[in-house]
Amino acid sequence: MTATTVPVYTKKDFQTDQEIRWCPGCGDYAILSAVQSIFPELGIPREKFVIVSGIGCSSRFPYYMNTFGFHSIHGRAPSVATGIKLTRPDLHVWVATGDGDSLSIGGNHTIHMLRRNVGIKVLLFNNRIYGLTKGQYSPTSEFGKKAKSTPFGSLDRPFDPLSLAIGAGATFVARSVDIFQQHLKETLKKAAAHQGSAFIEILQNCNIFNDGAWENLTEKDARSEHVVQLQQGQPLVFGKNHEKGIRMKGLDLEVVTLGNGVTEKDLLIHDEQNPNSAYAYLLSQMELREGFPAPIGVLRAEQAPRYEDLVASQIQDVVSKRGRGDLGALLQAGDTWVVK
Amino acid sequence: MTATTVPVYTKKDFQTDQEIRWCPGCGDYAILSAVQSIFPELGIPREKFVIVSGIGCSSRFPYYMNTFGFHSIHGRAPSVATGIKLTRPDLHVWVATGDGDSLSIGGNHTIHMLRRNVGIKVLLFNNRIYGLTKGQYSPTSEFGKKAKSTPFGSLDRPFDPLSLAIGAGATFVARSVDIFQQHLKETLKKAAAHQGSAFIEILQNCNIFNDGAWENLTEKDARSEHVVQLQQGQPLVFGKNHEKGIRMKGLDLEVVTLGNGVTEKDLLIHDEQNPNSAYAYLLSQMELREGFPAPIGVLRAEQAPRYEDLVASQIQDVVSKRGRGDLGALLQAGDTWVVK
Amino acid sequence: MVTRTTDFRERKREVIDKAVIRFCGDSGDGMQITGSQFTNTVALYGNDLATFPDFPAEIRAPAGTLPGVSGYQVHFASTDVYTPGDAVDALVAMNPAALKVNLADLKPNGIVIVNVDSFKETDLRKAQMTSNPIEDHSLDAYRLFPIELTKLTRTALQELGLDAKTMDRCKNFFALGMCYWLYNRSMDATFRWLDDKFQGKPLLAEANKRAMRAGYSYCEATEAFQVSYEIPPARLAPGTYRNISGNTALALGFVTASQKAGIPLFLGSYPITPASDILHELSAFKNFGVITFQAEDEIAAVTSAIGASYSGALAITTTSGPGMALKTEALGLAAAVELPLVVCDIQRGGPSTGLPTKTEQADLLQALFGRNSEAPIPVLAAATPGDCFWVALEASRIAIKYMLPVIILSDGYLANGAEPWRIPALQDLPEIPVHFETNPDGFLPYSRDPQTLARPWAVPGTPGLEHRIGGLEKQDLSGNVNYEPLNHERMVHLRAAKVEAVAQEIPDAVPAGDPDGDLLIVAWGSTYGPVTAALKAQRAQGRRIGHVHLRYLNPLPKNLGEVLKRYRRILVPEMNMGQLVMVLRAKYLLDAQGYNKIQGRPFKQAEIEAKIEEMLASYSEQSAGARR
Amino acid sequence: MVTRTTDFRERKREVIDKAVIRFCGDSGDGMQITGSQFTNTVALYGNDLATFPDFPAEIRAPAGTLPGVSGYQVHFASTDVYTPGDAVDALVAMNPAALKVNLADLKPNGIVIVNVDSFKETDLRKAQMTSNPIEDHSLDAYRLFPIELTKLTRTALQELGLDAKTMDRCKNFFALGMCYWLYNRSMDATFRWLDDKFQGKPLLAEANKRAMRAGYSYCEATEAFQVSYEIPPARLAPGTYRNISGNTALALGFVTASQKAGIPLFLGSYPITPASDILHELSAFKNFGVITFQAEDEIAAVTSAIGASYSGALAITTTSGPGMALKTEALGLAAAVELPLVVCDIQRGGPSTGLPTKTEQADLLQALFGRNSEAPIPVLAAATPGDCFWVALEASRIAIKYMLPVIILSDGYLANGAEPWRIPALQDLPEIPVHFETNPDGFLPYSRDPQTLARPWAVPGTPGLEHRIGGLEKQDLSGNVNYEPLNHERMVHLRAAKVEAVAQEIPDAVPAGDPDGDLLIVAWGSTYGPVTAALKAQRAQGRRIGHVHLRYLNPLPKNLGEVLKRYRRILVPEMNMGQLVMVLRAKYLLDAQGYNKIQGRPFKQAEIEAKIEEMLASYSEQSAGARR
Ligand SMILES: Cc1ncc(C[n+]2csc(CCOP(=O)(O)OP(=O)(O)O)c2C)c(N)n1
Ligand SMILES: Cc1ncc(C[n+]2csc(CCOP(=O)(O)OP(=O)(O)O)c2C)c(N)n1
Ligand code: SF4
Ligand code: SF4
Ligand SMILES: [Mg+2]
Ligand SMILES: [Mg+2]
Repeated sequence: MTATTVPVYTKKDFQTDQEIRWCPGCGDYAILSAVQSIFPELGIPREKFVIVSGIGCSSRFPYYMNTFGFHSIHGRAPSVATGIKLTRPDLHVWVATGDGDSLSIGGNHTIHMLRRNVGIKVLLFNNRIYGLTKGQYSPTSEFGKKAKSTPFGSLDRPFDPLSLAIGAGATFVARSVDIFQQHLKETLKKAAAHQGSAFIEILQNCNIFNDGAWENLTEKDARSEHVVQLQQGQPLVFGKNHEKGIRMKGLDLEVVTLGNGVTEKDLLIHDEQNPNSAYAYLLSQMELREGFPAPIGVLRAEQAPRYEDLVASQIQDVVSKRGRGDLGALLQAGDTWVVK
Repeated sequence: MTATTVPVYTKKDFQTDQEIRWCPGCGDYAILSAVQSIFPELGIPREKFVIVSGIGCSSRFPYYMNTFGFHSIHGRAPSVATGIKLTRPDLHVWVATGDGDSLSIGGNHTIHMLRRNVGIKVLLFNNRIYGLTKGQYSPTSEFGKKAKSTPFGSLDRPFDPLSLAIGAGATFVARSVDIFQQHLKETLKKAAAHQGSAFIEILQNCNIFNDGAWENLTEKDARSEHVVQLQQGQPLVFGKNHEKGIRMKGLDLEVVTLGNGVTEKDLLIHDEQNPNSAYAYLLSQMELREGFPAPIGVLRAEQAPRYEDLVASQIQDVVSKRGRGDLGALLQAGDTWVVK
Repeated sequence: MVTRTTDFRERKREVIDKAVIRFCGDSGDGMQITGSQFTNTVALYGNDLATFPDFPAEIRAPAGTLPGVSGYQVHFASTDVYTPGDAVDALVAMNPAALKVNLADLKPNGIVIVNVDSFKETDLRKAQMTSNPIEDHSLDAYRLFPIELTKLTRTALQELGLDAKTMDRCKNFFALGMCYWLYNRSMDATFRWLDDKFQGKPLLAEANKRAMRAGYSYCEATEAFQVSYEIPPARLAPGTYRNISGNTALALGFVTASQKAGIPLFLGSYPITPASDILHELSAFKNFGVITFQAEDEIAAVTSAIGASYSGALAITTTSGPGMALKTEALGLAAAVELPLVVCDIQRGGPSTGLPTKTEQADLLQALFGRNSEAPIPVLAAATPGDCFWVALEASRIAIKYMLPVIILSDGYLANGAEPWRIPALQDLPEIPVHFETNPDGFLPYSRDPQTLARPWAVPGTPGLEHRIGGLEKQDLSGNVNYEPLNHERMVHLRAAKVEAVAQEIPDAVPAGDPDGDLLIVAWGSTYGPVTAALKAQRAQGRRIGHVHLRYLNPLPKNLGEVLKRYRRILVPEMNMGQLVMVLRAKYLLDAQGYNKIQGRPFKQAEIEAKIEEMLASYSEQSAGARR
Repeated sequence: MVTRTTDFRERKREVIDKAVIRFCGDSGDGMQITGSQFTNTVALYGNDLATFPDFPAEIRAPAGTLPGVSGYQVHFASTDVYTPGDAVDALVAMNPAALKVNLADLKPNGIVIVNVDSFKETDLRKAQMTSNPIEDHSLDAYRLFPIELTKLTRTALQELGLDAKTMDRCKNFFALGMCYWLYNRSMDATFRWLDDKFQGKPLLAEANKRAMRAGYSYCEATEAFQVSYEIPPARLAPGTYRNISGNTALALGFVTASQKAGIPLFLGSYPITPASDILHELSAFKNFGVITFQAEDEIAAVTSAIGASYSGALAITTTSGPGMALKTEALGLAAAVELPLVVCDIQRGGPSTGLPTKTEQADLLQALFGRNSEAPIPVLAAATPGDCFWVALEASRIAIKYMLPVIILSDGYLANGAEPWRIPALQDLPEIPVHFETNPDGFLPYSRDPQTLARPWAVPGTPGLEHRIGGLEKQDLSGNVNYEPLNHERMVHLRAAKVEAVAQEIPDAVPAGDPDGDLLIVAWGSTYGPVTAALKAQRAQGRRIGHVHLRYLNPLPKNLGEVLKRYRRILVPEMNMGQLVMVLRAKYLLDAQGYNKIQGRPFKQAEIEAKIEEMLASYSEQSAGARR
């Protein structure tokens, strides 16, 4: 793709004339804005983008993107997207989905897409609630959640979406936050650059049914204490004054305070390309434990062939070995006889 | 449950009069035999067992167990079993399923059952093939598999069932092999003793459509080199003469030869109760790498409340707080008026 | 029937027999709450009533836009009420979009109250209006009351120290207060509700109360209205009443069924509009031992329910069309293993995701035939919100007695619509006997009760009854897997005969209206209201017509064919493209005619009446033609 | 028609016009291979034929048991063949279980070849037999040939140094050799097949060849049979022929459609009996650019196909009943977004998992109505294995031309059954024009072709055509989300009208047999064979009957109603409880009668004939009664 053939786009080129039907204050706006901001920078002709979604507030995303868009049915966006990719590997297919859409009804398609490494970018809007159906708990809601269908508190242990994706064999796993615009855009660009399936959990606020679900991580004061930003080749440092770090302790991790002989050199250096996915898994589990921060950024970025490329080249292989199929010969194949 | 009330059973008590419809030589026989052997030892009245299955060769299992049995539909055994458990937490519910049944069509129910920690024992017969439909590749088939639907080789990267289960939040994850009868029986007994969801991958040979899929691990000669048996509190040792071990290297593992200053003390000591699931994950990924053995035994056994118990006690809680529901009062609830 | 009196304030007070009021505004304006409060108040007063809430699929569509309009219509009367009303006597429109969307339904000379504060330039633009209807005389045909709702509300709440946004949120209660004045209603019930709702937030309760009182007083003081209305209580059958929506009635019906059966209720469900409220309601009834399981999808929902049923629970699953489509494979399993199960399909507009918040009746054929192979299942439909209670009970009873899955069809209109419901006395509720097999002697999992053809319910945990069931074809009696040709045929016939056996208990179809005549209307589900109203009106004009409303759609009442033959014509109005009519034509070979409306809205009484007249006219023409 | 001649070996050689042979044995005995080799050979010789493979659902049921019996029946003739034959002339039974299960179908005095070596005590016990039929005279009514198949095969292979198990695996080829002798057929084609099949394993090829030759020679030498048979070639239409099964024909049909349309073929599928072979076949055609995607379930299969169709592929999905049930929600989506898609449902016995390897026609109503709300879809059915090719082409053409999903119904019998198929010349294949929209000027995703009502196919990647589609109701023309009542009604009608528009191209129904008369048989799908055979036989007896075989089940041929009225009675035989008959009765208000067989097996010709006679008799009785 040469830069000269691609028009110069602005954010506006990716906006549609449709009224946006999200609640005022919804975190979805910020995600939409981030996507509309980075698409012009990718050097891809607009008509090559396809946004596929399931059903949910988040799944209305395609209507607001001036690209090709397919608002499919609940939970099935990964499969629709896989069909698109297998037919047209040249298209840039992004899936917009919610925690219910992709992890509840669509959980199976999500993990299968990830293991196959289909070249799809998945934006998982995680608001820990079913927004569109007005506030039932979701597979990412915290244990004990009081919601529409659980007036006495939910009893399900939530999924950790990052751990689940890693366990399923995802090659690219990242996380960002709706209101961390700069971080979100950078993360999206990294996802766009990744060859295979890119799974991006975006922590999103649903101010109507689950307001403040991520407050702990997003509030100005709490942020630096509760979030560690992963950067390739950099040590894991966090805290208001970058005074804390994470280092290995046996098989495990521990939080340490820098100083008193502890320096950045002692800390874990982030390597998103670590060939062993157990490393990314370890990071994904970190925040579940007292005192540890939640990681944001790219946990894992493994190079692996894209499914659609493998499919296409298998076809090319066979064609080059056997020649393009000849319909006449195909119909006549096997034992035949002639009746005069 | 007092031992005196439970009859003394023998293996025969768990056999049915139904002709077994598996191919001669199928690994399923060994699994059946192991289950029939250990059930009498569990001290559970026979009528309290329910075996639930989906569809597949493996899913015919219930017909051969003289317990309650439900051969449901493809992929849905975990959900049927969840309904049983929620209604009757006192029952002992085992799911018999195949790699296709539980990881392909039923993948979502499997991971949701695991995250909820429903007290179900899952016997996953992993033969890396669809047996009943005559030999298509499955989600656990190796990349490049030539099978009925992939004459030129499959292009899907397989799931690692153990990693997937761990990533989904499973509290008990184990693996055994059809022909390792003693090991299998012990593993099954451990699963039976576990409080919540127990996920047991059983490597099984389909001698008709995927003969020798596990040869590498099961052949007498290869076994000791390619398999490491996990034992609680014991170092990870393997090799024909127990001469090899596994130890930590930074965040990662390495295989070492004992001797020359390297002793068992340097090795990783297995702890299935490690609170951090990243440990079990690390083990589950081991065999994917050159030179590492495949772990068998219990990778993880975490104590956590069972879903059905939580559900039952939430009901009891509400009842004890509000009193047993009064139907008359319920119907009359809210604003009412009387017409004379 | 209008009687004029004069009130003590020297303003006219007309006694009328019915009124239709509609509250409409932005999704954020609280119209659903306003409407349901008004409903509650008129219900408590003793009017008969029907409601029609109508809201967008979005949680909050962009404020002020046409798709964001939410409405709630109440028809209340001193006489019997069957529909929410074809046209509106009084319209409360909180913004231009609401006015635009709803004005067409206002009667000539009807009352229209608008919030002038939201008719600014920008508001009009959002509603795609070029001129201000308050000023451009386009509302001259109505009695227009332009009120500064926002400003007046703020003034009323001045002292409470609230921010402007919070104050503005109370303006619907100002409007509600006005309407209470207009229809001479007490605000007490709403006061109570506010106290309850804002238990932890007394300031908000107070703000809304003040706004409502201010609205009431405004009318009292300003003489905004020269007339107010009184609608005396209706003469309903004696008893204790409450107001009930279809979804609440279903939830109560199932709890009741579980209590009468003496077995726990299990609901496996996945949220979907407009069925979710049943899940919400039942999840609150933990003290009745109700187990609610929010599953990961509809398939897990129905299969968990099958597992629960197998284990001895009254198992149900609730959904709407798209979810119903996902459950069909499992319903085949339920039919094959012959376990009781109740499936509620709260129909909505389709196909596919369609119109999630709109009503439709287009899942009948899916309910009857939407499974692989021959897997017949009884299908019942509720006629009114309150009827949902009885249908839930009856479906549960049939499922348990005959050991089979039963489908209940309701729809978005019944689900959210409300009506006064006479609360049954406990002793008037039907018994639901349950027999769990316990005797191992000669136990055969597929032996059958000679009358019902039900197989035994042999739940796990019962000593000596260990047995296996599954979705493969099974040998008669033993239940063992069996592929023999004649056994298969026998089992297919047995399963069908079992469903047919339900007909032995179905009450005969007894037409409302004339027992024979020129026209029979055959209908089902939520068309009950408009058809009943139309029948009454048309018979009052001397037409000889009857109405059979089918609660049982499979099997059909035994005498239905005979009833159909007593009329010259048969009309089948449905909110679909003609589904029941197809079944009737096939079964009885009669030229029943469909009348189909697929607009996401219920029929109007007038539409049914017009259709009746058209059919009778074409009939007379034809007969006349024949005579010529 | 039997002509007696004498062969050069001085044994009788009868020239007959047809024969039915059935190979049966244990699932492990290779009966499917034996049968298909025999089929291939008689086909190459030029006989017309039909086959009926019948095998257990288990991969290998326990050896020697009744459920483990596998059979393969071939009917071959010098005249037209329509069915695999009601009864069997020659039965090859490899063990007692096979004999027990199949004997009932053997004609009196028919040939029965049994492997005496497998009639030992234990074998008999496994087959639940108490005495040995070879000795107890229970076979006296037949021409019994007890052969030591195992021993003779071992002897023949002695020198090859194989183990006993491997030798025993060749005994089916010994039996095959015998049958080739019996019917005077050349072994050449099977020799070629063996060479090909055992390419890397020449020893195994040799072993099977020797076994077959030995069987042939055994007959030649031992004078086991006193007579052999010759069945001259059939007079088929001129052309090049091959033998084809329904699933292969579907696969070839879709590749052909893709080539004629000039767009890639995409198959999204999840394995299920009896549909899996389509996936297997198509996955081998990579050099035709075919993309086969084995999805994680049926829902992913159909939705991936929808994605592929959206992107410009000829997208198909293949399944059987239970999988079809899972696809219904997505089919609603396909109908709503109006994209081409072909769905093949290879029906099997149900309900639920049912009888996976047996045939049935009970998914018609599911295909027609098994979706939420109004989502009409054209439905086509194939009549014979070879017809599957043409139906695949036609369904693809319609899907693309009208931009909608199309369902193809086949069944287990067609899928596995085989018949000679005249290979079409390339120039005789229909064109399938494809137009991808490329012009952005005035582009509207839901504008329509005035004739077909198709919307434009605007695939992603096309500059200037960026647009959004989805499952919510959409505004006419623009495709934007729209919930307006009248727009919804309009869209429901447009989608229905588009399906109806297909009728403009459907050929008129032209009855086979008499163009009017006493009885019309209306049938669809795989009943074609027995109905055609029965019609011929009954007309030969002077009865005035016709037969309309419906390829298009939705919409129906325009003239069908008129055709139906030309006959006094209408009979609709179906392998279900009466599904098409319901549709016909509803639509045409005629008293069409169903004749239903639900045994997991096709109708026999005799069954249809008996039913015809019964209906005509009851008719004459009634008319007689009327005269009295
Ligand atoms: C088959 C089906 N089942 C259920 C629904 C109802 N439904 C629509 S969106 C949704 C959940 C949405 O949650 P999420 O994916 O988290 O999206 P959000 O609205 O929170 O962005 C559900 C249950 C549906 N549309 N289709
Ligand atoms: C809904 C549905 N789809 C597909 C099938 C066909 N089917 C039956 S078993 C099976 C796969 C079995 O594989 P696995 O679970 O690995 O079991 P195995 O036979 O190998 O033990 C499939 C695809 C079915 N019965 N139902
Ligand atoms: S309901 Fe929540 S997620 Fe949905 S649009 Fe509103 S704020 Fe956003
Ligand atoms: S096909 Fe394979 S898995 Fe199935 S019974 Fe035979 S050997 Fe076992
Ligand atoms: Mg969400
Ligand atoms: Mg398998």
